Amino acid sequence: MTNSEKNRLKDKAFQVFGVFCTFIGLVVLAIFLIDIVIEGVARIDWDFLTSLPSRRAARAGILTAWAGTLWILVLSAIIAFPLGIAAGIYLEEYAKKTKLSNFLEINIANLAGVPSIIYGLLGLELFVRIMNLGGILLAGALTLSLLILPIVIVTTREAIKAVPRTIRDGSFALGASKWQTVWHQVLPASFGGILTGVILALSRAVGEAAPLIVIGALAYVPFVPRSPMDEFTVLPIQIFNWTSRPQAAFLTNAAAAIIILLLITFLLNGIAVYLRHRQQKKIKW
Amino acid sequence: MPHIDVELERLREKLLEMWDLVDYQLTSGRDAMMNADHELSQRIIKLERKVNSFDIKIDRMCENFFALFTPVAVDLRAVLAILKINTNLERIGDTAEGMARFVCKLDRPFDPELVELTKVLVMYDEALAMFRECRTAFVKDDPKHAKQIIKMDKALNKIYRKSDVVIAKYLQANPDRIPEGLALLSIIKKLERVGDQVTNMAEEIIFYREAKVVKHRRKKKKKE
Amino acid sequence: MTKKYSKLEAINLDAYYGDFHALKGINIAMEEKAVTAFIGPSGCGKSTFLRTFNRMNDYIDGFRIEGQILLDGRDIYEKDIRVDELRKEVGMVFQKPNPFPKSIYENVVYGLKIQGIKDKKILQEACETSLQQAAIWDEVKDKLDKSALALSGGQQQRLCIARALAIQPSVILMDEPASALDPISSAKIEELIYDLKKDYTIVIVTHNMQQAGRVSDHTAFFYMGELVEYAKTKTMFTSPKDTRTQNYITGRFG
Amino acid sequence: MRVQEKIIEGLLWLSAAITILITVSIIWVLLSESVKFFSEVSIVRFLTEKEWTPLFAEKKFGIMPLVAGTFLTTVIAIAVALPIGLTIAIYLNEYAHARFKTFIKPLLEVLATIPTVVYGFFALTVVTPFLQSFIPGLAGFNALSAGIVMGIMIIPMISSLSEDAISAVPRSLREAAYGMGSTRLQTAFGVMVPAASSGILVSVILAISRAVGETMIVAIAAGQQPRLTLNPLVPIETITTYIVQVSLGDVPHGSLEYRTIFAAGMTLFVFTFLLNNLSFWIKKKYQEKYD
Repeated sequence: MTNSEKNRLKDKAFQVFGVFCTFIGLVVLAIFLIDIVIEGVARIDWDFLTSLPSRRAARAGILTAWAGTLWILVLSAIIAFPLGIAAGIYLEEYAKKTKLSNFLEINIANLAGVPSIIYGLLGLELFVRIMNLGGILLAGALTLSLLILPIVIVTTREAIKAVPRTIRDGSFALGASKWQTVWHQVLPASFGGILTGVILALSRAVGEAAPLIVIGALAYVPFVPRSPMDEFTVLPIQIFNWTSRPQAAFLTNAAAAIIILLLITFLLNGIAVYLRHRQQKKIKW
Repeated sequence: MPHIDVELERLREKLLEMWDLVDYQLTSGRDAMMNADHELSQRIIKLERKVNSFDIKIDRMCENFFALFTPVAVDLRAVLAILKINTNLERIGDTAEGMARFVCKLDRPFDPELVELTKVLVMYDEALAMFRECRTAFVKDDPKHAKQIIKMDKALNKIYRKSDVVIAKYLQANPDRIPEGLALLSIIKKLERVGDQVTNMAEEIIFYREAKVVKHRRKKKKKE
Repeated sequence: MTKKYSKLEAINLDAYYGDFHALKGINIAMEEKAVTAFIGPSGCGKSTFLRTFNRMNDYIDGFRIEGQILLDGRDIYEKDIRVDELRKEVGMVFQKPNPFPKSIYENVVYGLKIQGIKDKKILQEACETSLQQAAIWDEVKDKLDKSALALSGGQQQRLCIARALAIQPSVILMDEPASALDPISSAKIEELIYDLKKDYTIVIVTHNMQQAGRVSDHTAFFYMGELVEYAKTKTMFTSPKDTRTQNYITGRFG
Repeated sequence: MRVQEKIIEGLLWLSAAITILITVSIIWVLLSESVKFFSEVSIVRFLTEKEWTPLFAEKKFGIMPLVAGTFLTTVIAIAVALPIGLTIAIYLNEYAHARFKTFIKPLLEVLATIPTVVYGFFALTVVTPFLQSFIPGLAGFNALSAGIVMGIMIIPMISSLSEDAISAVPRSLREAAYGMGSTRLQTAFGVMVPAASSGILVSVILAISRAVGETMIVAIAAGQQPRLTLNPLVPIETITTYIVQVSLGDVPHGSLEYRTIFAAGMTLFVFTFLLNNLSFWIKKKYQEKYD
């Protein structure tokens, strides 16, 4: 065999290996999803969705968990988005290239890399102890807001950056002020992109358990939260709790809850992908 | 109307103004000749200055047009044609002036017999007709019309070719009238020139409308 | 001959981007209701200069000017001049058509809306008038509520001109308005400029010498941040005084 | 109107400035509690003791077992994710059709969007039993399966960042390699990967940082027994797991046990902070190289 034939063989071999690697993750994922569905889907029924938690696996439901997740979603959205979008606008449209803005950028990149559990510690000390809120919804939402804030800022900036300079020039040239330009032109034009990022951030928040555990969200909450000042649990914590129990019946419960959690996550991601796709189709600069 | 057409129209109008001026020179030249009208001749001579200023003005306008509009295709040919017609018009103006100067030297009108013999009036009228038809062809952008004008030149040439023999014969009979006869001969020569120049102008109109070069073609045919 | 009224004037104007000296001691006076063209090689400062007239350079970090720019005799860089008011007086059209991703109608009335005008009737009238002025009314009158992005490039640019006209400026700055368009659309824009000069003072930057020749009354040639020559376009294109101008307009630039 | 503009700009600035406040708060919270912790437990003990038993009667405060646990799971995760992720990046860049690429990339991203608690469940209920079938000594909770699953989770992180880095290599380089008769494989490993090495390094560092901070997978599947070992088959405990473990219990505020989680958090924060900034630094240098 000549050298060149050997090389070509190696090339082919790597190609096969490439396909293998590309699909291994997906195959594992598929196996896992199938396993979960087989294990959990039979457990899902109306009672499971509308029952309070219980010490007995067969009677336990996820009502409080998904209600808590919903509360957390809405509250974090209300807190994080105005802040994150405003910060993104400032950094992209207003900030001059100074040391301070440079520092702000590095800082945000750093925040995005801080492990979620550290945010938990921050929330524990800041909201639970110092502001004396206790392990309530508001404290959880505030903590998760801080967690997703860097994501919202970064995606907002990306979306705003995609709006061409010429649109701003056009607006300024008609006598619009900076804010008028941002409000009437830049934001509407980048709205789809911002929304996409915002939803992706939310889907991240939905899956978080660690920071909420740290701030003291309880696994066993026997009532549906009625206000932000109530104690709460969320789906990931419920899943974690059930997974840590030795009885097999609770694992089934966990699998069933995971199906619901994945549905929510995939739904959010699906919306984001759809929005991004539509945005790309709609506006070609 | 597109800007370039507006400018082109202005150029054409200017050329037509000049055309009218030269037309006046030619037409009055005939009367002046027939009546040996010195006063009218003087006026024709004076008009030459005006024609020259038109010539310069139109040259300048064409130059600007080239510089500012960088014309192509039909526009390019139009301006080229205008530029050349302008030159020819100026020369016809010169010719009219020249004829007027001969008239100035006459102390009485030409001998009617001589006029009759040389057919100078016929020639003059034919030249005038050509000149006016050419204007019409230009105004109407009509190349067919222009081709007919080129044919009209033949009649002029015919009269011109015979004229020296006719005048020589006449002068032999009337030796006392030699200056008069020579003046007429010069005028006939000049009229022949007018015919040639109008022919050139007609050729420019054909070139402008049809992008065909017709000048120098007849000569080739002759050679064959 | 009486001296015509100077709408725009620059007096000893110097401009800098940081350390870079972009414009050097420019003096120029531009006639009212006429078209003045700025020509010159890339980077000669002509666009920078154009953008000083509506202070579009204000947002560029490190940009500063010395000297004066007068609009109707008033220095537009004075402290009490409001930039938004200035830009209502001095409209601008850009190189690439830049319609907002909104409806045609919204594009045209945008300038008025941000001034706080809400009366539907006024807006609609202004919309029709300016679209007619920009010679695009017949093409778009049936689809005013359609997205402006659906228009062709040439239509978009005329829409942008209509948008600039809607706020009733007296000066229109055009930064290579036809360079991104096909020849037919480009010709339409030129015709439009020719028509508009009856009512507006127009300053146009162009890379296209023929275009400068066709549309402008006066031409200014810039080179390396200097105003080399400023004259009637006819004069400049038939007998330029400076050899640099000669070389540039004949395409023999070394 | 001008005043209004100024107010708006001020508000926007404030929103951006809040991010600095967050960083300051994080550092302040971690520091203030850690300082109290270190006033009772010397930093030398913290770094050198070989056991971590703050919740026992006989308390020992050596962070090393937790660090070892974190290190172990991270190494396993990277050992899984780096070869696979890098191969995917190369394959997508050099071999795959553009249409396949646009189809497969979002699918791979799905791996990153699944909540980590779900991965933990997966590790505990699927991967561990599967591994036990041919590794007899494998405990029910172990670093191996947690590490492998974590590795699967960070595959898209490495593959997409590396792919960006590889596709940022100028075309001319690749064409030069092909021009000399290289195969795709030779081009990839001989030219593209070395040229994109800093970008790939950045992706690996960020992946490590992510793995170090990962909580729920290890909390569910790796156990809660701090031990100073590199054996992947036995239960261990990571820094993050410890924090979760304490949070789940009922530790009174202000006690030494309460402060241990901040000391552990501080350690974690320092690690990830250093890793992140290392990656930013490399990225910045790398960008300057190609601009």
